[in-house]
This record gives sequence, C-alpha cells and structure tokens, in this order.
Amino acid sequence: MIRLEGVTKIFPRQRVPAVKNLSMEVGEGEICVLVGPSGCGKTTTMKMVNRLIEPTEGKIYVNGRDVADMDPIKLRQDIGYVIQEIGLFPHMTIAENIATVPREKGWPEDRIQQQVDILLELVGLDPEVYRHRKPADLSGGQRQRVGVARALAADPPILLMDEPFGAVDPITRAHLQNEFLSLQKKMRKTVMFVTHDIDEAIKMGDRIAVMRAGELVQYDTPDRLLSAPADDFVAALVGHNRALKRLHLVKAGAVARTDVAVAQATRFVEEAKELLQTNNSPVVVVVDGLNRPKGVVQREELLRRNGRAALQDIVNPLESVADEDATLYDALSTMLNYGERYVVVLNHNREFQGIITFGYLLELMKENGS
Amino acid sequence: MKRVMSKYGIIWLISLLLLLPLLSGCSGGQAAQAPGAIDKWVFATDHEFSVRPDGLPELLKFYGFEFDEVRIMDLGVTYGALKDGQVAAAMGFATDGRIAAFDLVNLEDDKNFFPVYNPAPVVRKDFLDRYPELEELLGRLSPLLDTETMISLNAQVDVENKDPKEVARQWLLEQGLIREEASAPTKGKIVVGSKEFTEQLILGAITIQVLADAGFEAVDSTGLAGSEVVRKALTGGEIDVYWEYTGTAWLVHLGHDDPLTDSEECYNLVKEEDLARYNLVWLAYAPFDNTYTIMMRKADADALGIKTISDLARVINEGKN
Amino acid sequence: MGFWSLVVSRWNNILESTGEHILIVVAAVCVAVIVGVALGVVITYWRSLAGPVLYFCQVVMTIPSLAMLGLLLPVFGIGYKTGVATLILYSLLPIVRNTYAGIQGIDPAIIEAAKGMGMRETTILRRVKLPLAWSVILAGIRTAVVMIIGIAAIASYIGAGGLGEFIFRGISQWNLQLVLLGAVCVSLLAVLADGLLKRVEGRARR
Amino acid sequence: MAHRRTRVKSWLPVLLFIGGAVAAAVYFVENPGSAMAARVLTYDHLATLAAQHVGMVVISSLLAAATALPLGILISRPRLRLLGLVLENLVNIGQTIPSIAVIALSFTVLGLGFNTAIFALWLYSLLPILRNTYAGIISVPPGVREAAVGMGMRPWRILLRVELPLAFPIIMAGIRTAVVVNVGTATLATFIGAGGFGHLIVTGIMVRRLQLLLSGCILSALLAMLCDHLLGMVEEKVKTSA
Repeated sequence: MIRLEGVTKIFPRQRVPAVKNLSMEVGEGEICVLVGPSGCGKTTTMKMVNRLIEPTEGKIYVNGRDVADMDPIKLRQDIGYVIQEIGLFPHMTIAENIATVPREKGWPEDRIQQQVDILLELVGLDPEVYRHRKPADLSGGQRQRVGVARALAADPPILLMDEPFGAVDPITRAHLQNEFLSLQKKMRKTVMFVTHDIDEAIKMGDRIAVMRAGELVQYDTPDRLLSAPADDFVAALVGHNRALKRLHLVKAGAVARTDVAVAQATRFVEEAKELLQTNNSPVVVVVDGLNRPKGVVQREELLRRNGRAALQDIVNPLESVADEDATLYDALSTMLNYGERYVVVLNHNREFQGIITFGYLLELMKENGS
Repeated sequence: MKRVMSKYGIIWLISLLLLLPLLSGCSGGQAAQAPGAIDKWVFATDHEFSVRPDGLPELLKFYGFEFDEVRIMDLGVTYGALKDGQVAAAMGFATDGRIAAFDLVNLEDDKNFFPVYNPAPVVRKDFLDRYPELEELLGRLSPLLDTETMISLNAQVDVENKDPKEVARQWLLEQGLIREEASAPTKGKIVVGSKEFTEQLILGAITIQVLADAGFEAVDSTGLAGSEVVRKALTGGEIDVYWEYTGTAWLVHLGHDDPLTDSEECYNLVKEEDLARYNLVWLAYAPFDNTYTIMMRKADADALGIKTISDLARVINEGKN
Repeated sequence: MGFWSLVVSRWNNILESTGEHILIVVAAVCVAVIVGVALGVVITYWRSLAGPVLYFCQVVMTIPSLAMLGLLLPVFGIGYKTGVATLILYSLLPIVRNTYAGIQGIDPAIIEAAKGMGMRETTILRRVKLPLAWSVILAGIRTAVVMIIGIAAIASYIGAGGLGEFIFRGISQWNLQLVLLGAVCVSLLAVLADGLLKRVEGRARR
Repeated sequence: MAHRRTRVKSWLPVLLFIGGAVAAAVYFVENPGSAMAARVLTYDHLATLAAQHVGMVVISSLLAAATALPLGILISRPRLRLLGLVLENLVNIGQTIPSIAVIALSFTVLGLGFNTAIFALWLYSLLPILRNTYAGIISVPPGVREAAVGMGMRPWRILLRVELPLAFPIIMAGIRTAVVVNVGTATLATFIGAGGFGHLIVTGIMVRRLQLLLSGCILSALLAMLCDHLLGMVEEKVKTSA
C-alpha cells in the first residue's frame, strides 16, 4: 500500500541527512507506527508520503504508483492527515472543518452535510450539539476527535497521523487511542502513525518502525520488538519493563474468563453460595435480566451473609471494570487503582463478558514471557 | 532575528538617506502652453487673502469680474503655481523676489483698490519707555529698505534658497549696521516676532541682529502664522517687537472699512490711533510698499495685452460673453 | 543647489531646529509620563473608570492633529505651549493603556505574596507593581515618543518651532530640498529615539 | 500593529457623530460671529469642503487597500520572505516620516491639487495596511497552514479560506488606523490647494476667527471619530461572525 525504496532526505544547508536510505512497506489495513527520539526523521519520513517534503533520493509508492508522478493536491486529498489539535481551523465551525476536503473535491452540499453528521457520530460527538461550534469551544480531547473526523471526511484509504494524541492528558489519550483502535477495526485504513511515545507505539501499532538518526533500526511487530530487540538502542527504547509493556498487546476481551459466578439480581445468597463452590471466583457478579452487571458481591462478604437475603440488597457497586478492547495493561492498572484482585470485562453493549483475576494475569504473563 | 532586523533597519535608513536626495533631482515643471491660451481662469490665493475685507471678495466686486475657479493654498505656493501654469492668475506680495525670477508681472492696481502696506517696527509703549534707544536703533533701518532692496533680499531667500538669517546678516554688514563679531548681551531681553512669510522672516532677522549688535539679548520668536496671531502676541506681551504693515493695522487691527491709499496719511492715522487705543508705538516706516498684488505670467499678460487689473476684468468678462 | 550643500549651509539652523524639536517632545513626554502613569495607576484601583478613561484617550487619538492644535490655540496661544499641550494629549493613550495593562498583567500571586508579607498598598505599588510593569510602560512611552515626534512637525505651523519649519518653508517656497531636509531629520530623530528607548526597554526587561 | 480594542458597538454613537456634525454646521453657519467668517461659513461651501474631505479619504483609502492588500499577501509568501523583511523595515521607517512631510514631498514633486493630495494620502495609508496584512498572514499558526497543505488544499484556496479569514481582524485594524490617519492628514491638504476641512482651520488660524477655526476642528474631528467607529463596528462584526 505504501512503499518506500531507498528514500533519503537532505535538507538544504545541512550536511547530515534527516532520512538515510530508508526502505519499508506498510501493508494494506495496517497501522505502522514510526517511533524514535525527536529529530530521528520519523516526521520527515511521514511527510514525504503526502509530498509535504520532497525526498532527495529514492522512490515512494502509494498503491503501486510513484507519488512523484502524481499531482500533490490530488495525492493529499486521498490521504487523510491528522496533526495535533492546533491543526484545526480556528475560524471555521466543526462542520466546516470536517467538510474541508469534500469541499475541495467538489462534493455536492447535501452529501457533505450528510457526511459531516456521519463522521461526528462516528467519533462520538453529537452532531446537533457540536456541528456549529468553533474549535475553541471544545476540550482538547474533543478537538482531537474532530481532527480524526476531518481526516476521514472524504473516506481516504490512507491516514497519516503525526503525534495526533500528543497534546491531551494521559487519561483522555488512552480513551482516544481505544476509540481509534475500535474505529480502525471497522475501517481497516492503512495508517502511518508518528509518535515518540513507545507505549503508544506498542499499543497502536500492527508494526513498529524504530528510527534513529534518520535510519530504520528495527521494523517489526510489537511482540517481536519486545521479545527480540534488534540492538541496545531498541532495548533501551522499549525499556527494562518489557514484560509489563507486553500487557499492552493483549486485549482484555480476548482472555477474560467466563467460568465465573454470575447470578441474577433477584436470586438469593444461598444460590450464590452454591455457585461459588463450583468455581473459586473471588466475587459473584450480579447481573440484570439483560446480562448487564449491576455490581458484585465479594466472596468473603457472601459467606458472612444470611442465606435468605436477596443479592440485589447486598450488592456493591461495580467499580473495577474494563472494556473488552482495553488491554491487559489497562486492566491491571484498573485493579491497582481500586485495590481489587479482579476486573470485570464488559463488551460494547455493556454486557458481561468475563472476568480477569490477578492470579490469572500472572499466569498469562508467565506463559507469554517464555 | 532581532539583530538581523536592526541591521536591515540601518542599511535601509542609510540607503533612504542616499536615495531621497537623488529623487529630489526629478522635480519637473509642467509643459508650457502657448502664451495667452487660457481656457479656464483659475486663480490662486492663500487662506487669509480669500476672506480679508481688503481681499479677494471685495476686489472682485470692486473691479466687477469673477474667476472661473478659486484655489486656496499655502502662502508662497501661488508663485510656483502660476509659474508652472497650474493657474492663470494669482495673488502675491508686490515685493516678492520670485516675481522677477519666475517671469511674472504685477498687474497695476489702476483703480487703487489695494491699500498701502508700508512696514514699520511696532512696540508696546511701556516697553519703549523702558528702552527708549529702540526708536533710534530701529528707526535707522527703515529708510534703507526700499522696494528694490526688499525684492533683492526676498529673492535671495526664495529663489537662491539662502537662509533668511544669513541674508539679513550679509545686508547689515554691507550697510555697516552691525559689526562682524557680536558682543555678549549686556542689556535686557527683547522678544522679536514676525509673520511666517519670507519678507517678515528677513525683517525679523534684521531686527534681531541689530538688537543683538547693540547689546540686547534678542530672542527669536519669528515665523508666527498670520497677522492677528502676531498682533495678539505683541499686545499680550508674548513678543516685544515686530514689523507690521500700516494697511493691515488700519483695516484688520483697527477695524476700519475704508482702505487708505496714501502712505504718509495712512502711517500717521495708524500711529495716532494705535497709541491711543492700544498703547502701541509705531517707529519709522520703510518706503517699500508690500501691498497685495495680482500677478500673471509675463508671456500671457503680453499676449493678451493685460497691464492692469481692469484689463484683466475686461478680458475675462469678454471671454464669458 | 544640491541636498548635501543645503545641509552644510543650513547646519546651524538644522541643529537649532532639532534642539527645539527635541525640547518640545521631551517636555511633552515628561508631563505625559507623570500624568499618564498616575492615571493608569488610578484606573487599576477604580476599575469602573478604566473603560471611560481609555475610551476618552482613544477618542483623542482619532482627532486630526491640525484640529487639535486649532482647538487648543485659543486656550494656550501661539507658540510652543499649544504644541506641547497637543503632544501631551496625544501621548496619553499609549502611556495610560500600557501602565494599566502592565499592572493588570502582573501575576496575582506576586501581589498576594507582597500582601501576605504585610506590605502596605503604597509600598506594593512602589516596590512591586511599578517595577514589574515598568518595561511595559516604557514600551508605551516609546510608542508615544515616536508618534509625537511626527506630530510636532505639524505644531511648527502654530509657531512651536522645530523641524517642521523646514517642511512648511519648503511648501511655501515650493522647495523639495527643504521639505526633504525636514522630513529626513524628523524621521531620523524618530528612528534614533525608537532605538534608544528600545535599548532602555530591553535593559528594564532584564 | 496590535489589535485595537473596541468598546462600543452600537449605532448610537454613529447617530451622535452625524447629528453633532450637522448641528455644528448649522450653528456655525447661523452664527458666523464675523463678516470674514460668514464669507466662508455657508451651507454650500461647507458641503463642498465636506465632499472634498470625504472624497480624498475614501478614494485614497480604497486605492491604498487595493494596492496594499495584494502587496502584503505577496510579501508574506515564504519565497519572498527576504523581500517581506526588507519591506517591513522600510514601512517602519516610512511611518516615522510625518504626514505633513508626505503631503509636502508629493506637492513639490507632483504639484498642486486634489490628485496630489490623493497620492500623498494613498502613499501614507499604504504603510499600516501593508504592515498589518503582512503581520496578519505571518501570524497564522504554522500548524493550521500545514494542516491545510496536508489535506490537499490548493494554495489560492488556502489563502482565501484559511490565511485571509484568520488574518482579517488584524488587516481590518490596519485599515481602520489608515483611514483615521487619512482623515487627519487630509486636513493638511489645504496647504496644497486640495480643500477639505483643513481650509476652515487654516483660515481660522490665519485671521483669528474662532468660529472658523472651531467649525473646521469640530467637523474634522467628528468625521475621524465617525470613521473610526464605523470601521470598529465592521471589525467587531468580522471578529464575531468569522
């Protein structure tokens, strides 16, 4: 989909090349993350793809066509481009911002408006509320969502993202990352993503290109990067807590245990106690008629209780929960946050999907670490 | 960045300084039209003449004609405007050096419309009482200032671009009225005023240098705008002496409506009334008469046979019929 | 006669006029700084006055300089007094505005700290607020000086003296060289004053 | 040049300025105070002077905007950055030349009259507009411009849809400054025979007739305030609607 062949960039009046003889390929529907310290040439590499920067040497192919032969305007219109929130046009409304590329492409007005609404919905902003607002009226996270929506406006097959979530706080960033990943599951865009944050790279990337001083040091899957760093530089970059980082690679939904005690809220403590005997779950998850968890009851507490009490009367609110798309890393930090030994995993409809306990997590890490 | 900016600033300032004088070479005049070919009678006047009781409105009524257009501009610009052919006729002062230099002619005031304007130094009575030697000192100057002298002095400033002070000094030295080296002031302070046009500046400069030579501390407050401004400055004590014209005093300051056409008569009447009413003393008057004048280009005037203002009125009125 | 020979022949004249020009500008700025800074400080205490005072100053700025000279002429008479009064009025806005903005822009925590240490309001003003706002106030003074150096040229018309006399004489005599002489001198004076005050301002900022 | 703050945005001051000017005109024509002033203070003459003054300001300002805007856009192009820097400095120096000198210089080179006055006013009001156009476009955040390029907007579309709208408040402030300065400079045009309200002021000073002097001062001051306020309203409108 995107192929770089021996690309070198030397900026005028500079002796050291910013990018040195770089060859790599990004497969269709993949997220390729370029990562490295600042000044390593990752942004330069990305900008050469949509010809914001022209390479000094080498060829770049998009969908098999040499970009040097293409009209840069047309090329850029077919490549979504997301930069930090400062890239939004402050004088235009959200709708106008999103409509930029469709307007440039000359879409009919009603189709543009339709598309704007679809995209706002897609990134989780209510069109009725946000359509006519200005970027200044939005929070950092919301602006970033608009940035993504704007890049997707003309449905380009390729996205270039330059530290798109760099300017927001860590919690919002994690949200945005998760949302983008679930979007990507549906869209299957070919994405080139630049970041200096190795954790983000590991979380987001199907493949990660580690760069240093204009050269590609290692181009691999996150798993390979963590388990077999090519050299000391990569090892130092991914850090000594590689085992912990690998928790980023596993989705909670994929490994959540379902063989746990689940009971309807209307049941009695007696029945729940029975359930606990058949498996050694630390909690009983109390669900409503639609299989949506209402809360939990700790094993210890349950055992203390009188058997004739209804579960809904003694249920504790649900705190330690994780989305099915959350990584094990997120699940672990949730556990630590609430001081619990478990986390309840929900699917997209807020239905019960399973549970991950601390002991199970340790087992998983042991297996993966080998 | 800031350093670069300031460097550019200096470079450009220097080049500006070099460039502008070069540019000054390209001030060109208009192409002259055929003599006498005037299709629109445009008249140039300054602001004061355009409204004075002895100015343009009464002149037109008196001679019975109208210009097609009257353009009001700064005093002194009228000569150049006339020379360059931007106007057909203009007002000016009879003693201005540019009249001869620019090939212009004064039209004769054949019906004696313009009053006489002989200048004389004017001081407050109380001030003269304090320094009675002023009468002698300044009185000596007046008889030497005849029309030819004044035109030549004016021309040196207006045409040859000399400094009025330098021109005054040169003349005083030639006349032996001052010494080369002025002595340090030993007597009191005298503030000398003048109006803003060339002749007044020269008269002011002459006065200052004569006073300084005589040991006074002469303060330069010359170049004030307009007759009334200077007059108020004198009566208000802001200045102590300036050269006023008899006709101006009679008509403007003393508020008479009938212009006087005899120099002697006018001087005596003004002197008497100003002393009585305003406690001002008129010292000896100069023989030159700097009255207003109506000017045309010499070539036009010759071609159209215009010598007097009556001729001009006739030509314009004939053209309209 | 060439430009440079005119400069040489009128050298004394130029120096004298430049001196007059500097004098009326300096006189005006001195008064304007005292009045303007005081006014600027006052409106930081009586906030409700800030709007009207700043608006008044802004309105003054829009009045044509020749009109302002004419309006003040009956009050102060011919000569430098009217000129200086006009220049004072025009330099008020930048000085008042920058004094106000400079003091308003101080981090409230600093004032709080000063109060917390038991400083009196007058001491805070003298030892904390004015020193901190000083570079901003200086920037206002610089704007004012550069502006009124130009306006002072027009004040020559009502007898205030200065370099404007060359320009008016130049008009009267239809003499480009004289006008140029006046224009270049005024411009040079403004550029120099600007540079000088910029340096003072930079030092104050440090 | 910095943004100027607008405080009042209503039509009330506009009516006040126009009403004040009419009232002043009527008062001075009806009470000229002296025969000399009466000669000048007639409705006809005041109308002529007003037309001359407004004409000078409007024509020169329009011409200045028409030339300074494209020039400012041109020198803000990255390729001409050096030229921009040079011109910016020239403009800064140019603004230290007093208005009367610009009038006088134009006059000594071009001669008397209305056209010369227009030329001088045009030249003098080029500077603030040029400077603010340049500064306004330069101040567009680089991230915004890069986003526009990266999304495949054509250069002229970026100029029209991104750069100019963002720079507009600053450009407008420059135009406003230019017009107000123009109203003031136009009072000086009477020295070179171009008429305008300056005629009343200069004649008033010359012959010491307070009515003449005041009528000129008040009318030109009111015109300047009116222009300032009207453009302030436009500026405000642009700022809120853009």
